[in-house]
Amino acid sequence: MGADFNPMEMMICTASRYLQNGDFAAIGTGAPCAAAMLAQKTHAPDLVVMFESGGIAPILPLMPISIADSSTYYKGLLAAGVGETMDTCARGQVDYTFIGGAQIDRYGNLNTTCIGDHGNPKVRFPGSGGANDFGALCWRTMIMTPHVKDRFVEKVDFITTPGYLDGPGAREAAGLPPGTGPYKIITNLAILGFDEETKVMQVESLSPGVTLDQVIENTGFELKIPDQIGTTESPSPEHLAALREQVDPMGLLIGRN
Amino acid sequence: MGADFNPMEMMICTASRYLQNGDFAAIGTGAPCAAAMLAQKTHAPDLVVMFESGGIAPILPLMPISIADSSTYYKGLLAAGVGETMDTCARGQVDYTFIGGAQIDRYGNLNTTCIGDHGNPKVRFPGSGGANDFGALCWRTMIMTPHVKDRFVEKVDFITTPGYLDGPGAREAAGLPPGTGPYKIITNLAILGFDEETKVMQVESLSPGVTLDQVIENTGFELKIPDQIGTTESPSPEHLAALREQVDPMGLLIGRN
Amino acid sequence: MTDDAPGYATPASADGIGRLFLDPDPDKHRAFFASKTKKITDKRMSLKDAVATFIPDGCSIASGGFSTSRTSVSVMHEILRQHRKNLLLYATTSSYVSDLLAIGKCFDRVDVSYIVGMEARGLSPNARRWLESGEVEVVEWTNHALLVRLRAAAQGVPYGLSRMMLGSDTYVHSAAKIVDCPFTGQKYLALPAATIDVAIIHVHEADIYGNCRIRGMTGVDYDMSRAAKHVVITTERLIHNDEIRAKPDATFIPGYLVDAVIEVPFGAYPCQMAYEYASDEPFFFEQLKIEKDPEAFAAWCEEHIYNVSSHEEFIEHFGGLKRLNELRVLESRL
Amino acid sequence: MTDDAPGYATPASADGIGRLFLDPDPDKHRAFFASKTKKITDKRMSLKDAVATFIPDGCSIASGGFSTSRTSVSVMHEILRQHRKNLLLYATTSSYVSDLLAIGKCFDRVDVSYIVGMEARGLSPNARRWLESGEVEVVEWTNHALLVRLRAAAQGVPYGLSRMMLGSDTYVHSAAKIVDCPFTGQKYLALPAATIDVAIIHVHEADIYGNCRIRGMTGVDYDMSRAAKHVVITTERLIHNDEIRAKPDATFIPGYLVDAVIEVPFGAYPCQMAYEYASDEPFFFEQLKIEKDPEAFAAWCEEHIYNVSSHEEFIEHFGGLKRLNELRVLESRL
Repeated sequence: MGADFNPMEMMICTASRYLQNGDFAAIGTGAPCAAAMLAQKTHAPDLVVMFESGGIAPILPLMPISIADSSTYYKGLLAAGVGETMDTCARGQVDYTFIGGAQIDRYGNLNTTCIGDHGNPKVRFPGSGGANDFGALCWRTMIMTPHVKDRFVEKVDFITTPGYLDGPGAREAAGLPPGTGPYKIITNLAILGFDEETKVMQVESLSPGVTLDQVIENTGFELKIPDQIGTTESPSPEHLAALREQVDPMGLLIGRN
Repeated sequence: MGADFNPMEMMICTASRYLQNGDFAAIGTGAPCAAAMLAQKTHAPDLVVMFESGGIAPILPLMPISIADSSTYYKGLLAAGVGETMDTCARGQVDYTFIGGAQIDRYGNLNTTCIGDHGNPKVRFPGSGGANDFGALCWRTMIMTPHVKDRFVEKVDFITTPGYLDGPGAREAAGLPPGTGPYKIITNLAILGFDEETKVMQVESLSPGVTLDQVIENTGFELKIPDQIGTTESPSPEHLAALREQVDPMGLLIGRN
Repeated sequence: MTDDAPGYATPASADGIGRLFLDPDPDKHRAFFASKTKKITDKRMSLKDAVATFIPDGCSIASGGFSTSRTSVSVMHEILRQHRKNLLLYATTSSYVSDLLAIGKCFDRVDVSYIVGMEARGLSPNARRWLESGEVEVVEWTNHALLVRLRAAAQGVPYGLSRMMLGSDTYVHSAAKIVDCPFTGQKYLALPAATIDVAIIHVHEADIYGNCRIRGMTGVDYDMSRAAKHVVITTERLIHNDEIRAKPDATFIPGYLVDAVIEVPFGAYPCQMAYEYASDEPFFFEQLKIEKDPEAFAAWCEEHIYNVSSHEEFIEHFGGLKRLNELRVLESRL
Repeated sequence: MTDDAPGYATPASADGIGRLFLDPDPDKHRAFFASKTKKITDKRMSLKDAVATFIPDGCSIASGGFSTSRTSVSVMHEILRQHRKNLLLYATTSSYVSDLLAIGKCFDRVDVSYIVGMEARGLSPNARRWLESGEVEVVEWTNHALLVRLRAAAQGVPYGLSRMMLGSDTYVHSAAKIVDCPFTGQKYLALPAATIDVAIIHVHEADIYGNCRIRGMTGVDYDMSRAAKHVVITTERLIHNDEIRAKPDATFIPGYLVDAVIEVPFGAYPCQMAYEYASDEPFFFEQLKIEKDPEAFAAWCEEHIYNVSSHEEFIEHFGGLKRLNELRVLESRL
């Protein structure tokens, strides 16, 4: 099948399959937004999406450049503020969130704050924004990221948003709400999850045409490798068409078609 | 002057003189509302009044029957909720509040909850409503009440809203915001305040034609009697006319004219 | 402190002795919401079904609106007709709601800031009888305290702070606690989060999915709708979902919080509805007068509430359209 | 825990090590408001006077809107022109605000959740240089944490609760503390109240007394306006007080909180204004490109900010009315 779709298309279509009618998802701009919009245009027209600045349940007309653009509450059920959106997460009403990071470790801890010393950083990134809030308070944290070694690191320079911290029970011991945490990591190479017992990141399925060695080579720490590893479902023609024609017709994310 | 005005007219006009442009007052229905409305119609057109259910800065068209009626935000600057109004008090933005009670003691402690044992009351009154909130969080608590012995009691059956509790420093020790507390008590017989040192209720001025003995006779505890006691200023013709013609033309509070 | 001072023994640092009826643990709320569907579905149902489905005996309820404004009278009547018992009434200024539910002795526990009073109209003899019977467990709060408790639940935290109630018997008979601020060392009141089972709210406009708009004062309804496990909405009128979506910043309660939507025109009558109709003061005057005589009042309730099958029929008993039109004029002529 | 695990030494129960810049004691806030006038007066003034009067060197400021929406760009430019220094920037997602104020190195302390980023547009080289200089004291928070802090101040309490940040380095580098819930025994984060000196908010409509309306998303502006000692409003348009009073439930910020009102049409440009005009993306693309070269960028700032006398003149530099009309069309064609 090779050239039928590119890795970004694959990632967006894969992510969108997790989002169903009846789900509530806190998202940002970029690929997660494309995934949510694609779900709305195809299998989940009633998917409720939320943007932290206050937009809830828009019918996304186009991908916003900013999480506060009017499109984030276009034909929405609510245009309110950060209190409304974050409290909704805190009450346990939000099923999914999508966040990203410059670095991620085996426990799904994410860094979006800095490289180097916090007081005198080599690189300053934006910081948490709402990522830590979403990661702490939504049920399932989804991560979409390019799969490269300097992102999948042994130790993140700064835990902006906790994954499973240093292993089983650590989130709960820190006081985070039980039952939350990183759920799936969707990369160009694979879908990864977390081993239930050890909370260590594990390979769950490989993108079509990708080998396990490629995943291992591009990961800076030791992944758990289960006995059975599947192949990620390819995007359906319907999803690909909706993605290219309705979600990202300018090819801003998926490239020119 | 005797028959030029009745005791209720006197009380309302007296109370209204405390309310000036630039003041912010949390009020309820009845006489306090009449006082505020009278101030708006005469010397303080810009007086900001607030009703706990959410109305802020109405231009009062008539006296509301309920603290949630539309008149409580008629031509107001804000119609919001209890959070907005009470938070405004908590931030220290409200200068005056007017509350009442079935019983009051020498320290200005008020009972609006019950007579007899709380678990098995002889008489159940409504409870705090917003009175305790206002009394705790506004700067100056004003009390308008008929001056009768079974209201001015040695010990209230239940402290619904704290005055000075059991004396100097007690409010602060309990954790109430410093600088708050009962300020003036306006009765048909007198204006009473509180001795700065002991926080005991004291007579400050007598209504025209009223004697100190009358006040003492109608009070169920020992008042502080300063050396100098003035006579309360009589209502001005302007105030009386506005009260009778614009504030309470039906005579609901002040009786038929 | 003078020698003859009354000497109140205020246990300033002890916990309130009132019973904590509602579990303040946010994780219980979270677990409930994890399983509650957020599907966008048509939530219309009959008054009868809504009360039967969402308001069982023994549950905790709160009513929206404030005092005698925007009260969901039609639902209260249906609760009476279905003879609910052992409810916990979460009673911010709940003048007419407590008066009505006392008719059927529907509640036996109350988190209260204001009850048995009809404001300037005087006390309610009927509600007083029930509250003075010794059969109701009363825990004291204030309007702000009850709001802060709802707000904490709405925010997914176990308590909220304030400084009202400190030093008072209201505090002593509450279930609040005192905490020390870790930043300032000051004493603060910790008010336990109140996740109620059902919020019953009358609104101006709602769509079939439960998205609501309210006009005028909002009382404690914002936080109440977010703090409740279930929300039962009565609405003056249904509007199309397109209207809601055309103006998302006007939505007050989003539909994913709502379980039932019932269109009940004049649903607050005899209470007041902002910009729609005034309260029916002669009605209240009459009811409060009849309440003085328990037997006469029982007959009145039988005739006007228990033997009535709809809110429309109830209004017909008191003048119907003619009376409503008068109240509409009164409200519009402010 | 495996042997080769990274072994983060998270001090889970210790206090955050970041500096607490703002005094969380509500009594200070109360004392301030006791003396601040609530008189209803005409609060119009020039941009220049508003910045000179209410935003002195060293004060704490926060900007309304969110990211690149409803940003009060005209005030930021004036702060630059008046060469403010040593400000504390309270920075919820403050993409363009932090980029602008970094031009003049106006702030040297920041309570931050999101800075130096322009979202999908990439990082801001100019803001990065200032944040990586070692001259800015950075205390970490999250968007929700910064909201909860404003909310606590708005509610007159010394702290608010939540559970974000627990277990993270974001917490370690914050000034939050951990408390135990007296009801559930659970660990919670205590977020200190943030009473800021000045909130700078751009709105859709305001009257001369400072009563404001906002459309679309509200970000953290509700609590920010209530948490601030002073509020400086820029508005797309002035409306008559009669309009405000005709619809009191539409007021977002009441005038008694406001100190200055400045009518600045297109005052958010090049940022977006809901239902009015879209963001000017070619402008941002160009600016971020120029920022890579510090010297070229300094010249750009000189030409387009420092040597400009009004927001209108600034807009003229980038296409004036023609460009604005394009952005209005873009916004209306969603």
